[in-house]
Amino acid sequence: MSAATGTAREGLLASYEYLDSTVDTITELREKGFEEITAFAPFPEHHIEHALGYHHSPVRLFTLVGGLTGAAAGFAFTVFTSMDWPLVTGGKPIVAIPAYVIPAFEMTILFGALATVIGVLYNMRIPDLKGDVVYDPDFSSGKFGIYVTAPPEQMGTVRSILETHEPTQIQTDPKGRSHG
Amino acid sequence: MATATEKPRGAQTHPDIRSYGEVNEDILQMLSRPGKWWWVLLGMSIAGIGLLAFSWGNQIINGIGVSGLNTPVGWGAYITTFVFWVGIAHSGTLISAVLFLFRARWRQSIYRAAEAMTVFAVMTAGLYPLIHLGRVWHAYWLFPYPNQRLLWPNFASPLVWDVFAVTTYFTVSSLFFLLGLIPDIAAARDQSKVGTLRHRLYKAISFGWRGTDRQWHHFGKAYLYLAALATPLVLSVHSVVSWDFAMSIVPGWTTTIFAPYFVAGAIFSGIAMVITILVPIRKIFGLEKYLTTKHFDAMAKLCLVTGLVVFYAYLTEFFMAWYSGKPSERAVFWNRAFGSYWWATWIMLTCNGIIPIMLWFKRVRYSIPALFVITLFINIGMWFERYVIIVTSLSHEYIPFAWNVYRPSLTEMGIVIGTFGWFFFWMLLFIRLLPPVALAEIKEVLPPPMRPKKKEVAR
Amino acid sequence: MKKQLLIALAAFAAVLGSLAFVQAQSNGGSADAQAQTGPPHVNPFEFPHEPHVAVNNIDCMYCHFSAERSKSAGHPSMASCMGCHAYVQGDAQAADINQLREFWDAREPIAWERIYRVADHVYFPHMRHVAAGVECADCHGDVGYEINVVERVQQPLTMGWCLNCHIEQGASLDCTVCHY
Amino acid sequence: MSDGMKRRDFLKVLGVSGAGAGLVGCSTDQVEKLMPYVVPPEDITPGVATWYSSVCGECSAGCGTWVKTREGRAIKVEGNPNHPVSGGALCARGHASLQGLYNPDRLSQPMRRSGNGFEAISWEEAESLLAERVGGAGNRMALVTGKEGPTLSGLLDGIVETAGARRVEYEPLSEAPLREAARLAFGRDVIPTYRLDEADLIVSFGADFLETWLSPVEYGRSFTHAHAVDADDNKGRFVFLSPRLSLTGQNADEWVPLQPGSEAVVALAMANVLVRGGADAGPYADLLQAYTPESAAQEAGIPASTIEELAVAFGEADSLALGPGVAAQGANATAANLAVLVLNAVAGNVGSTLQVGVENRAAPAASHRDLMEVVDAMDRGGLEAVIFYGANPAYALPPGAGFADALGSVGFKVAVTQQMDETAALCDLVLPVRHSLEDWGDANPRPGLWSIRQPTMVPVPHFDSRPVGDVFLTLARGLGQDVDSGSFHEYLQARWEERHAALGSPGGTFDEFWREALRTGVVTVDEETQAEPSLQAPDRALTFDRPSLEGDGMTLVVYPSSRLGDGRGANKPWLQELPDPVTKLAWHSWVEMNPETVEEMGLRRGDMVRVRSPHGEVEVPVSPYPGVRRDTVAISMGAGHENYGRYADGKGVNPMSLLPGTAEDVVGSLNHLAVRVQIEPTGQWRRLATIEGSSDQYDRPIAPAVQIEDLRAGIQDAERYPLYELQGGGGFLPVPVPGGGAPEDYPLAGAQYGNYDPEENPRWAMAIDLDKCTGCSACVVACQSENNVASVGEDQLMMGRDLHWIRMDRYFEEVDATQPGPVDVRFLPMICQHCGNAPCEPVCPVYAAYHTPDGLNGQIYNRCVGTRYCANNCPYKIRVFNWHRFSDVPEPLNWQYNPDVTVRDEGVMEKCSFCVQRIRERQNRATVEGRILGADEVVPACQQSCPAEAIVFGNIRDPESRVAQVSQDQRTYRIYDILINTQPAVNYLRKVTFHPVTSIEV
Repeated sequence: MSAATGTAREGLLASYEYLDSTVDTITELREKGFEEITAFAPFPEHHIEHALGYHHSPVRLFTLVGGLTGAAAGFAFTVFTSMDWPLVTGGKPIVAIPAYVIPAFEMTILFGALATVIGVLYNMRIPDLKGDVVYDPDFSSGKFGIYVTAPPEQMGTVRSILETHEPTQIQTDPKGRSHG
Repeated sequence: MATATEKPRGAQTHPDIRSYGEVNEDILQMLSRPGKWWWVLLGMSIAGIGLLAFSWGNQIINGIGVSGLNTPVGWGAYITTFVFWVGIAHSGTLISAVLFLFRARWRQSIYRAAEAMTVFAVMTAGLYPLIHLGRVWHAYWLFPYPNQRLLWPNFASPLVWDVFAVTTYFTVSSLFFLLGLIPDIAAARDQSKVGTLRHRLYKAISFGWRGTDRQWHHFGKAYLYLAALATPLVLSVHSVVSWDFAMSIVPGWTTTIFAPYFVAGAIFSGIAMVITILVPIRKIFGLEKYLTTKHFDAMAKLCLVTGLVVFYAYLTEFFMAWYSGKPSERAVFWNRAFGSYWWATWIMLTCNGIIPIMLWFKRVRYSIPALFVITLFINIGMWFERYVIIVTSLSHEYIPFAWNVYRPSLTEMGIVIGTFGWFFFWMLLFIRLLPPVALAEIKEVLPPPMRPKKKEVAR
Repeated sequence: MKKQLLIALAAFAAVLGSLAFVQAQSNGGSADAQAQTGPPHVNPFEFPHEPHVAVNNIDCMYCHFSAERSKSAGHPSMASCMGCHAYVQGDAQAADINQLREFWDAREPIAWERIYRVADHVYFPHMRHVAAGVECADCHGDVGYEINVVERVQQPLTMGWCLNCHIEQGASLDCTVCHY
Repeated sequence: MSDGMKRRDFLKVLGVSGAGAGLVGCSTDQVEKLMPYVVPPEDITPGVATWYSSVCGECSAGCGTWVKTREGRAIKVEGNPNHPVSGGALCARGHASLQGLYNPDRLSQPMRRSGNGFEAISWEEAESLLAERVGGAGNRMALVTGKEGPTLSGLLDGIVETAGARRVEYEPLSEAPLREAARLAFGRDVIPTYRLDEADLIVSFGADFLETWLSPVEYGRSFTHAHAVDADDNKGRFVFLSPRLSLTGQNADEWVPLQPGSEAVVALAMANVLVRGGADAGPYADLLQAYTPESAAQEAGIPASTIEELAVAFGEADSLALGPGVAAQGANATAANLAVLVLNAVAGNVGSTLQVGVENRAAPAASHRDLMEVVDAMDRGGLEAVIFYGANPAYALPPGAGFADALGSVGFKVAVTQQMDETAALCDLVLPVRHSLEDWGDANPRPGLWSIRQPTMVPVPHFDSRPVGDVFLTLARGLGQDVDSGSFHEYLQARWEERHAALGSPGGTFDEFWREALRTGVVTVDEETQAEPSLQAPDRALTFDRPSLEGDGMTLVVYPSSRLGDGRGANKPWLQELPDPVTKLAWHSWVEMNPETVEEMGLRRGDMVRVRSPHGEVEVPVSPYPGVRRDTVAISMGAGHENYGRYADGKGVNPMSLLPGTAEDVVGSLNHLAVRVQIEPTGQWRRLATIEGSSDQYDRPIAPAVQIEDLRAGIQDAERYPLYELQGGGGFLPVPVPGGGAPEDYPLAGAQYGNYDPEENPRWAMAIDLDKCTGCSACVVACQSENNVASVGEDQLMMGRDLHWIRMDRYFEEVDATQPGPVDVRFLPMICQHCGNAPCEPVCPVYAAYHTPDGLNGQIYNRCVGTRYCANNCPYKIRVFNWHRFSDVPEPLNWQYNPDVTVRDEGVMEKCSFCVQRIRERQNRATVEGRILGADEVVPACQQSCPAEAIVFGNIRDPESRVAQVSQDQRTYRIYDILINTQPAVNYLRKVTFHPVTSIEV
């Protein structure tokens, strides 16, 4: 999503009260070619996601690989351990596959879930405990926000677009870092 | 975009909430200074933990013989309470995962508390496999770890399945719970005073969440996948627990209906426990806006459905025992109904079969006090259900000469009561430290704030 | 996308690695299998094996006579000692031999520190091992040549240690061979 | 063999310190000491058991034993197979003699009275005190002893002879009436020889010959030979006539529940029927005229036809009548014994099944009346000193006898004893003596049969005891008697040297003879046999009629306990905890009442009632028992000690306190049948210490039986437990399994998994013949002894936590106390079935329960974490759990532990192992000796001990093995085999009955 030219960028953070204002702002910014946009919302809002053009999340790949690893490991582990020292119990075969389905199933779920969590944290770029990014605490309460970075020469355009939609507040970020 | 005539989103579920900010205000005020009663309850819970520690310590020092268990009845109150807590643990994941997948509208307000209950109930249940061991100091042998003896656990044993199922369930439900909490902890962070202990705590465990589009996008997907994983898990865990019994050859245990029957029972007891816990929370914290009678109605309906499944299973068991003509099977069920443990059986049938019938009536479902009382009975009845299944079957098996009865000892009662203290200890800490109602998800079902019409005209 | 796939593969590799570790551990013996260093020696004097075994070529079974016909290898009686030492006056350790005679005259047994002991729930029949051709030195070290005063050598007397030999020699791996 | 030196050497025993250790842990921080022998005993190899032959001293039967010692400790007592009495078997009390040896309540030093208590003194002081006070008493002295071995008896008689005093040889369970009856009937002062094995019809008038009567182990064996079904499907009949069905009675085919005390008239009436049929009654013909079946029937409360039919059968068959037993001993005891002997004589049994041809020279045991004369003398102040050894009158006599008061007027009372008892507690001087397993002695159980008892170990060092013979030798010397020997050991040898010479030096020189006698444990001497006598007229008048009883209410039957005997076994936890074979209760007393009476009185099982006789009262719980008449109640002897040690005191009640203490008319034995009692509810209830859940098998195929006609017709294949298999085209067909448990059946269909290496490994299996098993429970204690099975105590037993590896299940199929008829009690020794398809194994999370390659169901204690899932899933409920650390027993009880079996710690499951330590021992031995292990070479403790020879063990895969052959029997079945497909390795052989049995699909 990067159309950046040059290295020096500045950023602007606008807070909005209304969802439709936010969506309209994003749409307008993208129409004008500004792609370095980060939107803030107090809850997952798919209008915003649509406006930003999201499709799939790679987290599902983590889930799949984790789950398959768990299944394979579950069967491999149970089979390996029972063959390591063969002891008969209750007239069952040494390698009692039907019984091992259950541990293998549980390991499928466990590995899948762990991989999903690792995947989502990685994709969300958290933990991120740097406290010095521009942010408005009201985002977690009820406000929406848009953060745009652009080369300094385009900042005027950006600011005017943001102001068109009646932000409650605009903060300037001279460093223009990405929110990840 | 909404029009004036269109009913706003969420109006059906939470008609009284006016704005997003109000949600944060209402919920996060619960995390402020606790009242006197909270401290009293916390004290009682800690006393319960003390009782647990004392009773368990006594058992470890003097041997498992301080329980009332004996030769035919090798499992009693401990495994009963284990199954009870595992059952309780099922509603949380059910509400958060299964209802999430089914897009049930009424889950948002209750799922956080239910999930917390799940995690703490598994923590409580997880104590019991340890408590019931004759040599708890060797409990680690149940886990597969490399050792110089070259020994592994027996993966064909339902108890090892249990170890896997319960630890997996605990891990996954904790992850699910903690992941869902991240945005709400961030909200708590944003509202707490900078520099306070709470702020630093929330800052640390919110992992730097800011609610960006990217975070919400992956979060939503991950949540969906976790829910998809948790759904079969929740069914498997109580199935595995039921197989602790069903895999055996004990008459009264070895039946194929156990897995679905136990899962239904788990949901039944779990929902009942959610209601039992939410009723006082709602009252104390004034959460009527969030936990509306509609929510309780929905839960009561679920309770009714699962209760009917469970009751049907009870009757099926008796019918099958009669129809099979197997003497040992018939004797167990005759003994259940009319033998040494008739009282336990009739408590079970009354509490789980008869009393929930009242939930057919809308007036009952909409009456919070009535629900509270009924669910209390269901909780009691579900404990006795497990007691009946475990104890009556073991006491009356194949060899009549070896029949015997079992009575729980004081130590067992101490441990059972003590684990309630343990559970409520965590519950109480939870409602004071973490947002007990999901902030973000409530907002999802509220009507989003739109520009006033005049502005639109002006534009 | 590729990066996520790599991570998932790494997770799978970690699982396989841990299985390999398990296998390695089971053959090697882990930390709890190390020989314990016992408490300080408390014997009235140290029995020197070297002059008996290496110098005078006395067979092990001469003193530990029951090793080939009993579970217990036995411990020589005072009378066995005096059978020779009534006449043999060692030069190097005359003081010790005098001490031995004092005990004998007082009809007191010498309380030797016990070096080798398997747990109470383990039954180790010496006779089977002697009959199978296991040399004393295989377990007890080269007593008399490299070891003068007996000490715990080479082996931790743990189950894994027993098993390694049983696996190598193709001896029974049934639990009730040793535990009953 | 000088004692002094060797004793010290023995003490320095290798590895004693390890005896009590268990599963507690592996690592220790203490330095463990290795104690070498100073001089090694030549017959001991460390780690290898040494066996000594001995004689059991627990009752007067005189069973020859082998005592197993390890590193100088006696650890197990087994029957001596060479011995004609024990025949290799032993009863529960015999096994428990070890707990007498190692009893923690044995006295540790001599004691002298000091105020109300005792003070310890040295042996020197004690002996000088003894010599001074007893010597000073002169002929104003009495010696009260039990029935002792012949040589010790001779020494004791010598002492009283020197002093001109009196000796009473007192046994509470007196044989005097039988002996006197034999004298009256045949002119021979003998205990007759009963050849049960020769009889086809055994009629017992209440003689409990499988429990306490004369020689239970010997009779147990010969009863089996007579009664168990043989290869030709023949089986002897056994009829029991008694108001109460004892364990012996439970083995009967028919029960005639007659009025207490009417045994004599019924026996005479039977003889009358035979005489009417032409039999010769000699001088009794006139007497018999008066006893018609009709009058006897009236007296006994049974139909006359029963008497007549039984008499006819008795006349026709090779029959034998025994009895009456101690429990039926009333005022007509001698007459009743005489009546039974007359019946035998009239039926022509004398010389065949009943032999009186051998004169028994041993003096008769004195009776109650003799002892009462001593008590009277004490009371009158006629005695200066009295010595007690082997007798405990303060406990055994009814309080009405006034023993304690009378003893108070004796100047000096001495108790020579191993442990404190009620009598010793009243004495002035208490001298601790050796246990029979530590002491020299001999026994002469019957004419021509002698055994010499040697010490099997050095005296247990915890107790400063002396040989009892030495104590009396010292006394004899003190009294001025000229005794040649310094110790009793020498004295014994000297007497035997004389006897050896008198017999004409059998077996070479005396030294050779002596060594051989000690080695084999048996000395047989040809006694001169006289012709079997015919009946002679009694030389005194006798009353045969039912004795009149004091008081009113229910008739009280006081019977000797098969566990505790007359009370001597009461301080042994094995015996206290052994469930009574009849009621399955342990540790406490109970009163047996007919269930209908119980119901009528509005009582429940466990209700405490006050049993009140004119002479006393006791409070006991009610145990409803269908095997007792409705007008009768029964209480067991042996319990209710007050001063007998930690395991005995306060456990149960002593029914003697209900008896008047009256003596029988002829020989003066104590009347056990003397009172009627009132039963008064107290309103209290107690939980009974029992292992019994239900005595009804609810038509389940657990202990099925077959009527003998059906057996002869052949049990059909369909009833012989086929396995069914799903067919490819649908439906089920039986799997072809020719014999139940035949070697070629293994692995059974459906069990193709779970076999490691079917060709090479043995498949250990057992066969238990339920037609032979008498339920005596000797195996239960033998197993405890062999396998270190702990006792749990009364409280734990009440909770249902017994640890026995063998549970002697007992089901009442047919017991009717209202009329004569068939009786059917099924005994089932329930042990681990070592299932091929064991439900316990797969549920164990840690492989502590698993299947061994040789077919055992292994239980690895040190791996067990105690989930108890295996026990839950065991359909036979034979897995037992260590709820506490029961193995922690007081010193030196732990010396008994078998070093070859792990002592189990708390929290561990255990169960029958098929004596795997014996299997491994034999395998080790065979391998070292370079040979193949024999199929029948391994004998587990239960099989070894079984007097009925009901148990066979071996490798069932070997067609030559006995177990394989026995298992071919058509009576074979396996419990619940096809119902739950467990494939057990224990094959039971059905009991065979004479009456029709309900057929249960097995």
